[in-house]
Amino acid sequence: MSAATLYGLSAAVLVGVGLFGLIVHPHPLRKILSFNLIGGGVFLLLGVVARRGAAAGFGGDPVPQALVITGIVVAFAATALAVMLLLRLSQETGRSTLASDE
Amino acid sequence: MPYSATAGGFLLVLAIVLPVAGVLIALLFGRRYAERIALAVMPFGLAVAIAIAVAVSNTRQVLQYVIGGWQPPLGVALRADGLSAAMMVTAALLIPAIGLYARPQFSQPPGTERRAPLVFWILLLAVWAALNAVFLGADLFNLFVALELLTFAAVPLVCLDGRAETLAAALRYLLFALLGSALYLLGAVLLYGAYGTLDIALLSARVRPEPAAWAALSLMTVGLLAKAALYPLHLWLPPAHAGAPAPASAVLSGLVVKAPFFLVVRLWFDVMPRLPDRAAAQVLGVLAAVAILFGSLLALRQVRLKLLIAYSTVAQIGYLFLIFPLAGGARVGHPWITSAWTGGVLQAISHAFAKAAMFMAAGLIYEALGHDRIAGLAGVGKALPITVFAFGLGGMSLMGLPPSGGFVAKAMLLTAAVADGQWWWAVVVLAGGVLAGGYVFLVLARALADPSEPLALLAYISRTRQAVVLVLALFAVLLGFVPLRPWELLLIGRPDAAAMAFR
Amino acid sequence: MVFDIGLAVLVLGVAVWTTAARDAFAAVVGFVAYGLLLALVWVRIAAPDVALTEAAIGGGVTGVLLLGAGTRLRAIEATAPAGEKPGSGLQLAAGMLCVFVTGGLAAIVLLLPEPAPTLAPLAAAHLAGTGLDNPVTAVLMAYRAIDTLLETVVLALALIGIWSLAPDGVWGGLPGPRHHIDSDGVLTFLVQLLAPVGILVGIHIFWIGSVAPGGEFQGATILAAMWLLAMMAGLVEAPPVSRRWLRLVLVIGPLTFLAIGLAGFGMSGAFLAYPEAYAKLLILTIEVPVTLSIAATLALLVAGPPERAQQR
Amino acid sequence: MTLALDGLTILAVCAGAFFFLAGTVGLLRFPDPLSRLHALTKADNLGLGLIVLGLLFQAGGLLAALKLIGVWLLALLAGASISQLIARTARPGGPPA
Repeated sequence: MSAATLYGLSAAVLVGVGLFGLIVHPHPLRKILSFNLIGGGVFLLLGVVARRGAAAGFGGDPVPQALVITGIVVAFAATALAVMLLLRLSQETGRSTLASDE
Repeated sequence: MPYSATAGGFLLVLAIVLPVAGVLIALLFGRRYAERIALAVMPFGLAVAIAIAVAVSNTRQVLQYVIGGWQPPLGVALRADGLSAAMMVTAALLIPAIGLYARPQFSQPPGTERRAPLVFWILLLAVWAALNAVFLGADLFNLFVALELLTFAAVPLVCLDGRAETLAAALRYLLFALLGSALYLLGAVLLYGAYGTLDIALLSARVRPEPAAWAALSLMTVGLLAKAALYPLHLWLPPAHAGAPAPASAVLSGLVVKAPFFLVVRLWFDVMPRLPDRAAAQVLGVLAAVAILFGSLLALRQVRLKLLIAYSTVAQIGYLFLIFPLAGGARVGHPWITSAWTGGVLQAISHAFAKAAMFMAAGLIYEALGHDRIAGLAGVGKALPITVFAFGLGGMSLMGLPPSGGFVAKAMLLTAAVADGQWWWAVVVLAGGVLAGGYVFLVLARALADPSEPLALLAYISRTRQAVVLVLALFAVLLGFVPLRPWELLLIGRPDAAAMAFR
Repeated sequence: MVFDIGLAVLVLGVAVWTTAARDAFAAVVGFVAYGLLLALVWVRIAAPDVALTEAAIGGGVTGVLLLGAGTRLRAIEATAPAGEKPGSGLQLAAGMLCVFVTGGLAAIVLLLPEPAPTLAPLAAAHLAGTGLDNPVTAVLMAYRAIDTLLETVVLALALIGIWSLAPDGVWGGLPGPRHHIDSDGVLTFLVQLLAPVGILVGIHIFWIGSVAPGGEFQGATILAAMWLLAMMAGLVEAPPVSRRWLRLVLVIGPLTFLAIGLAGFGMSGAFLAYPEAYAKLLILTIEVPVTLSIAATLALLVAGPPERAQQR
Repeated sequence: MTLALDGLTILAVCAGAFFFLAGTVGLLRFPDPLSRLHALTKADNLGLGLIVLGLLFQAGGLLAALKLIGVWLLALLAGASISQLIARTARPGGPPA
């Protein structure tokens, strides 16, 4: 088994672990963390795809590598928005759960 | 298969660049300029959308543009077929109307800058840019960025008023949307890993029925369903759409939820037309049917007008997804494939107009009464006759009464269902119409009743705003006068009829 | 290979720990470690550009953001009960779903075609036309420049979204809580020594991006981190969000990108096309303001919505 | 010559690794934050210093060597400052007002 395959399998586990956390954790901050775990897994899988496509003297296919960079920055922006929403919500209500709907 | 640039391809770039430039310049100048820039961009954006629709319809060909001259798979292309053109024109008609409606609500006092108006005008343009990018995208990762653009534009619209409930609704919407994006991207990664491209046209030639393609299709579909709020992933929608200010609700319910639906259509019909089999299409159909019945029943039980309209969106989204079992369940060459196809798309368009009109009418009622409790609506019909009439017209389209866009859409879905022997979908369509009739009449009966005590209006509602709402509702009705047959425009750029049918 | 197995086990262990930790704050700490370890993984799979991005964003500013949020949430939550975890039945169902997803993905990873499809030769063949030597930068700035352009707009929108959370009374005011100057001067000392070095490193990493691993996102993140550090040490204040110069800094990058993209219609007959002779110069002309805008945006995303009215 | 340099590298890196190990054990075993910090700083400063020293023998040129020393100095700076801050928070009296 190559290192790329090893990390590909790790990415599959990361997605699973993150998905589990996203479903079972009631706390929004934990959900945000779990979303980032999934994101890490998805990006890693893309990196593995890039590594497998090494050719033309490059250590990896540059197209998926560039997509990962775009993806990481977008995921950060999403995390920041979610975290700030959560902080504002908890300031308004004095707690930070999503319970209590109409 | 290299993309060849078509005449008028630059229009596709303009459709995205115009509102993007508007967003940036509005942020730069802020204050009252944000509103002026947004309103100034609108006629140009509308002209571009119409020009694209005319070009597609005249040439009977897909408009294409290769960005930077870098051919896919290395580069990224934009592409407008008949479906894109129709959706773009819908957005380009709705957004200026919403802008006109929102002016009194989101005007800046001279000399200063308040938060909500600045954010509203910038995000209205941003939603438009994102929608156009979704409708024109021909590359799965480019579409991912467009979807994120849409999410970031839509979520803050939900909590413009800063109340705790709307903040919670916005956070839940964001979490659903982010999960959807992650699953969508995961599917795109699998496709790149298996086929080495993200370009839709190249993928459609390369995809074979194998595990990677199946997994990608499932992951991306589920992710997009979370964003489109199809049952059982609808939980975030009612509080978000009902909590937003009325013009924002109109954008969210009328347009934003159509974007992920549009992408599911792209995936199933354009990216992997030969992949999904009838069983998969039936699964989507079942979810659609539950959404129609469940959403309508919950709408009937609401005590607040905006929540009723929001639950009705959950139901109407269900109709959209009937396109999959109906346009996919037929054998090659049968005419009802195109019938179901037109019905589904027409449902998306007429619901956009009808639902926007209804949310905006509800907003005016809220401004006038200071509440939107359905039980307290008595007398509104006399006080705001135009608004209530517009609400009724929108409701007519939701019920599927003739003449209205909703009638044509649902009649075509019905025809397709009956002709193909899938009568159970026809039953669902009819039942959904009856239930919609129930909740629309519930509201109208209250609004037209005589009040027990004279109604005191808190605010004057200008004729202009009522007229805008009425015009949108009339658009939904006028769509009902199109002939009851497949639209040619919507079929431009479709792969041949054989490819439209699933295995 | 032994190193890779160890690293993979470590990454997975930290991920599981982040999910399983009882305390939210501990989970955040675990997540920061996760980001740093992932950066090492990126080096191992020959993606140094991504490794720099992951280290700067995944392990760096995301960590600052989440640790700050964790601290503030802990202060608020001390008085409120935490939410209930779902019952064991649902947990079991969720676990089974996740095992199914993981298993499916793992199977697909093992079944990926051999030889793998790749765009590397195409990217290499057209590299000369961009005037760049780093293929990843060529993808970001030329082949798929539209994605990068839209991404800078995504960042701006995220910031508008965060600003929109401000209470109405303080709109136009200063972002985030006030940070006091540290009385012992330890943090002040650190920032005064570190910031100049950091700024230099940030500019270097941005500048070298055309020929070697690096680029505007990585460089901008380091610059943003230095600004944040100075804010947290209380040495500089985040600027009021209504300042015109600040707005200009935020939009100058995407606007320049857009303008040069549109100029491409005239110069080379296509949106975002660069004439070959000037490609590198034009890309650099885009990258400088884009780096500035991204750096400012990233820092302000972490700083948060306006919380204090502007002093008059 | 290279053999001698390699030998020195191995020696220094091993010594550095030992300090890291010792520091980690201390971090896990010591009872209170201050003594844990004590263990950690030894690992950081001395361990990293020895590893950098070992790698210096392998550095290709002056620039690479300077970069390595730069890494060490920055880590020292950050480590020392952060330890100060942690210690101040962990002091029995709590952080000074």
